[in-house]
Amino acid sequence: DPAVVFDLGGKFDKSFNEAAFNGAERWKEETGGSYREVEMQSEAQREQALRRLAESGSNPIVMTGFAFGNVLSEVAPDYPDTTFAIIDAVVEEPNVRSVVFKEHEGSFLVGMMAAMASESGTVGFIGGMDIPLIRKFACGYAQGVLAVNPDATVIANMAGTTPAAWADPVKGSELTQAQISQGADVVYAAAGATGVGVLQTAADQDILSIGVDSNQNYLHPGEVLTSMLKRVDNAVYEVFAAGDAVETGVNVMGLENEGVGYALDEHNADLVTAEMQAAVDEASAAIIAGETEVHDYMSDESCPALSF
Amino acid sequence: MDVMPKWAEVVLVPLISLVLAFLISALVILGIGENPVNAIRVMVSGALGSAYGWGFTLYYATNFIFTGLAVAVAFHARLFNIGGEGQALIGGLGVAFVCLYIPWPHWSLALLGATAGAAIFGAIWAAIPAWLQAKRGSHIVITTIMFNYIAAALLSYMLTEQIKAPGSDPASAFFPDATNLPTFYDMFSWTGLGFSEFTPANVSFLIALLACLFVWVLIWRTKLGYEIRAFGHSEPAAKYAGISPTKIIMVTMIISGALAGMMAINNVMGEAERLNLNAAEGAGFIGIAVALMGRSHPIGVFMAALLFGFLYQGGAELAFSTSIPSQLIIVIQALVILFTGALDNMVRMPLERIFLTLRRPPKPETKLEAAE
Amino acid sequence: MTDPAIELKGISKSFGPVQANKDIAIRVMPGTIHGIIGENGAGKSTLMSILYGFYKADAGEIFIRGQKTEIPDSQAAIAAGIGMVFQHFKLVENFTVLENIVLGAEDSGLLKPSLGRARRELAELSKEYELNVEPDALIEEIGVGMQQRVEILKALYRRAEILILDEPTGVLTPSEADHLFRILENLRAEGKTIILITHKLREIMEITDTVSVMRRGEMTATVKTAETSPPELAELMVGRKVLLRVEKAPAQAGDVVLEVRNLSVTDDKGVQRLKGIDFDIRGGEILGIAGVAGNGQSELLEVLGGIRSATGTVRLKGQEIDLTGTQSDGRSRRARGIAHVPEDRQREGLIMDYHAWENVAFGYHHDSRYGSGIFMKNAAMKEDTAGKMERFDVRPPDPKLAAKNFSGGNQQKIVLAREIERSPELLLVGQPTRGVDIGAIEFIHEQIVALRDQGKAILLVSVELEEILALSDRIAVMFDGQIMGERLPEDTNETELGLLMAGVTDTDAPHDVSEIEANLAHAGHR
Amino acid sequence: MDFLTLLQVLDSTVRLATPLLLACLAGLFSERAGIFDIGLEGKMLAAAFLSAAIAFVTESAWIGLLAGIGASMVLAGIHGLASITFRGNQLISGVAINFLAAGMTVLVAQSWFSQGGRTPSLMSGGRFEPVTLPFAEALSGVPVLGPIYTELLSGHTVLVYLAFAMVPLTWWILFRTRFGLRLRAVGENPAAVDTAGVSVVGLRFAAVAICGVLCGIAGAYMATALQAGFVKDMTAGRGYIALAALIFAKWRPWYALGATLLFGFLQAIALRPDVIEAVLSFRVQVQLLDALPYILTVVILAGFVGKAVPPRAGGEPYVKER
Ligand SMILES: Nc1ncnc2c1ncn2[C@@H]1O[C@H](COP(=O)(O)OP(=O)(O)OP(=O)(O)O)[C@@H](O)[C@H]1O
Ligand SMILES: Nc1ncnc2c1ncn2[C@@H]1O[C@H](COP(=O)(O)OP(=O)(O)OP(=O)(O)O)[C@@H](O)[C@H]1O
Ligand SMILES: [Mg+2]
Ligand SMILES: [Mg+2]
Repeated sequence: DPAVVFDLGGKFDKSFNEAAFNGAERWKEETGGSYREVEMQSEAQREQALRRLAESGSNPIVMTGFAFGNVLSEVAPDYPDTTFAIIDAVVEEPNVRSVVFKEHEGSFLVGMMAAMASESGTVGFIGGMDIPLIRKFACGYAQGVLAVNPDATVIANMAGTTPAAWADPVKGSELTQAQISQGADVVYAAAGATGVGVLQTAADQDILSIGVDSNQNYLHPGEVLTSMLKRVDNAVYEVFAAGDAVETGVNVMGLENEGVGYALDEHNADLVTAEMQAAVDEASAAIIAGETEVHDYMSDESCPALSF
Repeated sequence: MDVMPKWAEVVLVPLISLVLAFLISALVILGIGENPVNAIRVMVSGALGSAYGWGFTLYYATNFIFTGLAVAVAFHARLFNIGGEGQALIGGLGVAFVCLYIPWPHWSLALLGATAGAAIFGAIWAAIPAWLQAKRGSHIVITTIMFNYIAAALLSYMLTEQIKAPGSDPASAFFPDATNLPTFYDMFSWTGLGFSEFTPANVSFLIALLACLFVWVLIWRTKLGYEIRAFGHSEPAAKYAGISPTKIIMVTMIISGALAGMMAINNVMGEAERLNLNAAEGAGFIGIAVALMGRSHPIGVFMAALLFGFLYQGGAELAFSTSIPSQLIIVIQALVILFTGALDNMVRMPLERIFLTLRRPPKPETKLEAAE
Repeated sequence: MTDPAIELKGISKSFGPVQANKDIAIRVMPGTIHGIIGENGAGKSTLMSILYGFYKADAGEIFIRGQKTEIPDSQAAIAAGIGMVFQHFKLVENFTVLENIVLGAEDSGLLKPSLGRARRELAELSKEYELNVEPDALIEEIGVGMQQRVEILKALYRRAEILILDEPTGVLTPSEADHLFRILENLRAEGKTIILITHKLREIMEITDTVSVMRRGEMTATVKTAETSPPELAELMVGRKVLLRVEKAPAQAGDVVLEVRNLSVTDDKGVQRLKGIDFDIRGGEILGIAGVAGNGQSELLEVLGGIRSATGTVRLKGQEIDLTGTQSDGRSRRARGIAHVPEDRQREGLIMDYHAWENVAFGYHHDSRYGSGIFMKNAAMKEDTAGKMERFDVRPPDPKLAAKNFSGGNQQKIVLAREIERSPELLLVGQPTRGVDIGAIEFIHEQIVALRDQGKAILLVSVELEEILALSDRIAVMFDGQIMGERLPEDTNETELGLLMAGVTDTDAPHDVSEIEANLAHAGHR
Repeated sequence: MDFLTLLQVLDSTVRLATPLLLACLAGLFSERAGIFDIGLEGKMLAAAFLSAAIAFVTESAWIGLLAGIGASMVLAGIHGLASITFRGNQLISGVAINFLAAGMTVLVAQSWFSQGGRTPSLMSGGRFEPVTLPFAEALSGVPVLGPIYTELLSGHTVLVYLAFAMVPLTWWILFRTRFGLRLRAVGENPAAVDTAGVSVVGLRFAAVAICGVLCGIAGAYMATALQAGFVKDMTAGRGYIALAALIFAKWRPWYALGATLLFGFLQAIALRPDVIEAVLSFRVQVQLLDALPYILTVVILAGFVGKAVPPRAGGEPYVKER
């Protein structure tokens, strides 16, 4: 049986881990198979969990989060017959599939939509913990905004610098209020449970918000402009579906293979104009074609569109 | 004078309390629709049933011994050090500096250096609130809480701006191999105890035991310990005896902070082998419970730390092999703390009555008669 | 024959393994003052606390005015017309007098009307019984004398007909004590019944009608005061003959040991507590300091004992003593040969949770005999304690017992053993026999005199004039941070000293109580 | 910092201070009666959860509020049982309650809603809506005072006004009523209360119950007014901050208002790096910004506030006989 290991946030974080969970569930529903799952409580359990699963015969084993990177590079060689898949990190071992996403590309698209939906010309970004990965989101977003409206202002805030920053929706709310008072009328939240507060306040204050990772449009129908999709669910689903035969090596999920994207459904159909959709799809095509280059913050830890 | 024999006080009361805590826990497990007997069995066999389980249980216990001793030492001076978490984080910083920037020839020397580094850094982090308490009268409970938050921010700054290794997460580089501590596997392979190569318990456990001994000697065998306890019992009396409150507050908190900081040799140096943001993982707070439950005595702290180590590892096993949410472990911890620490009189009072009636008839001795 | 105001039958009470009261019976007739005496720990306070509903008896019956009455709590006792003034006052320190009086006896949910009525009634009660109090003063800012009046008023405000006082005079000056007795006589004249616990036989003889003696939890005798004598009572109490006077030879004063010049102290609140004091003490001499509590005696002891810093000059055997710097703490004082028996043994002199053997080293724990290097030698401490306990007749002689489990007198003996046995050059003693029973008082006085006879200097501070007169070779009277005058014990009397203590120096002229009260009110915080 | 920015920061201050204020007053009642309570955090958390859960089920914020208060009271009852009836260690009991709430909320939420230890989002009926004070619209044009009234004072939920009204009410109860007199007395010297014929146990339980009610409101405010549902650990340490504010306030109601507003303000200003940079005219490291409220608390505490003397009988069980 396959197995999935969730990171400290837990499988119901409404975004990243939950997406992985959804992928696994989808696989289970469609195939009727069963899988094992483990949630992390502490750092020391990472290795423990991987080894336990490998020894008990689970295969393949998917883990969510870059924090597993170092542990996996130690564990993987000990279990050459087991295939591991890690999301958000690259581990160069023969039996590891590394899935990484081009979040900056997806963020670019929702940034464009934000700029088009904004009337004030000021849009906001609220990140969870201040780490390079989140800056990557912010940077792509800012590039998208500026691509549409070079005069636009992007206000970026991080909820904090410690893991607690992922779990304080009240802080998310207040940051949103602060951004609104600075003129923002669209905010993009990439902040775990803190983002729940962001979306809530945006809805309460009648401005638009943008969800992240999973499709969060349904949380406030008609008030969430879109969600930047990071198809962790697809990644997990694919690994599970491939079973023993899963391909190892680096698997980059970008626009071209629908690894990232934006969400369009009945909840935001009225918000996304045809014109908006057209512009975004065009940009998407250009990015896939390599005509438009979106800068990846993590490639050099710098951002041309936004200063942190 | 005591109503109950010592064994009843030391063994019976905690044991019955523990049983009560587990009974209520069983009800909770039933309440969420799971099988409590199975759950307890999984926890016990997973944490204590194999050398593998012990390898984790003792690893967690090591953390809690350090933070528990830290809180306990401060308690003897009636100082409530809630700052163990922050001191442990900063201790980790000390370990990281020592391991990263000094070329150590052998782990044993590195361990000495790292212990010193952790202790010094932790001590500094405790010394500031201590100084504020002694000189400015700032309540140590508030300042140590604040210093936990400040420590987290400082660590974040160090790990993102100063000693960050290339890569996505805010963490330091891995420490050089020469600083890697031997685990129980390395240490006890010749005994056939069968510790797994992959369990994190390591030589710092022995340091933790030494720390217990150190605290015991300090508190009950040295002049300083005598003064610390005297100050804790009565500040006016301490002044009368020529014991300087400033000195005691500072020294006690420095020792306390050093002990909390030393936790880092276990988790940072012994397990992760690098410094990351999660370095303390709440062990500082568990330390409060451990010290309170252990009645601030090193042996009690050791036992309580083992109990919490068991709960941590048993809980992990529970998460591996059942679908019980991991929060159940927090609930069990809460009930254990509640029953053994706060509701202990609920058990003690009836027991005392029983012992009193048991001993009345044969031996109607009173203090007054003993006075003759 | 009238029913007794109170009748207790077969009262027993245990605290865990300790039986504090054993099958006690007592009858108290209405309109009388009934004394209860007994050694420390005899069970007096426990018995009265049971009557007041503070403790619940294990067995026994209570009859009030002939009626069997259940007293499960203090509420019931109050309802039965009983009031009690505890040995350690039960007042809320940072409340006003008025608030303390209405606490628990308010008329309604709102405070204002209650306080208004209490203020009016207080004025009447004060007048009626000469119980002056300042309704709006905070308890922590008034003296013990007034605190005690507040406690009495609390009882009267609750319409108490039966008033219990537990060691009320332990902390009072003679004039305050006289005043209290006048009040008690007034109350008796009003028909109220009073139970008085005391260690002082003089008081029993002076004011009570009947007296009961307790020993080791049992009631050993009840006699008419008129038909007994102090020596008889003392013997009933202690179980042996007690010397009621201090026997001491004339002083053989030697060289000056302590020289104090222009000593001044200002406390944290900026109040000047000592205003330039000068005096000397010679070897082989006891200098007694008399004074109303709060007039600077405590500060004087603290300065000399190294607990408080001060300005001025103090020399011990000609060598100056550091009053402010790094050498100004208890440890350096002890190293110089100054021993200190503090006024409050439970708060300062002992660590109540420490075993006796740990307390015996308290303050001297750096001595080489108790430790080496950074370590303490517990075995040596225990051995030393066993010896000291034997020599000072500490009961029970168990070094492992915690200090809090000894009675007041025995606690004091532990402190004295620690401080005296080292033969200090100078012994500072504050309130050596406060709350201590007569058997122990006799012993403690003997020890102090014996030290004097070894040629050591002794500074004795006590609010008990009787004690000052009995022990001192010279007497200095303090008032408001100054020394009002020095007298020789054989040339003075309690009246003269009492006036000096109130700041009156023309002791021959007539003075009334209000003048004295006004004077005292101005001194320090009183 | 311009006027409107200031208003926004102050507005945020009010919202952030409200749960702190309620929890602080809760602690005030308990600690004034001599029962130390580091379990404020846990009680708030439990209340946040149950209020959100019940508000979701009933679609009534008010019923949710009652449920939240109930949850908090149950924990308060446990604290009372441990520290009053069984004379246990109050600190341990508080720690245990925090753990218990952290675990139970998620456990129950998970087995109830299966949404990963949170409650579903509340729709409008389940939430407390902002109240617009009378004439808010009309007065908004008045210079200075107008915006202060419309932006800052008006437009909060009823629980905010309740919290602020609790300050004078607490003062009045403590210092003007019989209950308050007895409550303060029992925290200073329980023996005095006992010998005055009043039940120490009863008073202390009453105080602990009031503490439960106020923590309940604080938790419900977070889950059903500020937010629209419960998220695991959503109180995020505010109970500890409230405790710090209580000590800071020296256990007095008006000071508690000042202290919590100050803490709220420090948190609010830390959310505005733009303002701080504008005022200081240089960039502040984010981590420093994060830690700013805590650093300033320490500085203020050390610099301006003298020794805080807790109620004298605080933290010690009342033991008559052993
Ligand atoms: N609250 C208590 N808990 C346990 N034991 C107590 C308590 N109070 C008194 N005792 C015990 O009961 C005995 C009687 O004490 P009690 O206070 O009645 O004596 P007393 O005659 O008032 O003494 P004293 O003259 O010193 O005031 C003491 O020896 C003590 O051991
Ligand atoms: N709560 C208690 N637990 C145990 N013993 C107690 C308790 N309260 C009092 N005692 C003991 O009861 C005896 C008498 O107590 P009490 O309070 O009357 O003090 P005391 O001996 O009169 O001292 P002092 O006169 O200095 O106050 C002492 O042995 C004291 O240690
Ligand atoms: Mg007594
Ligand atoms: Mg006494």
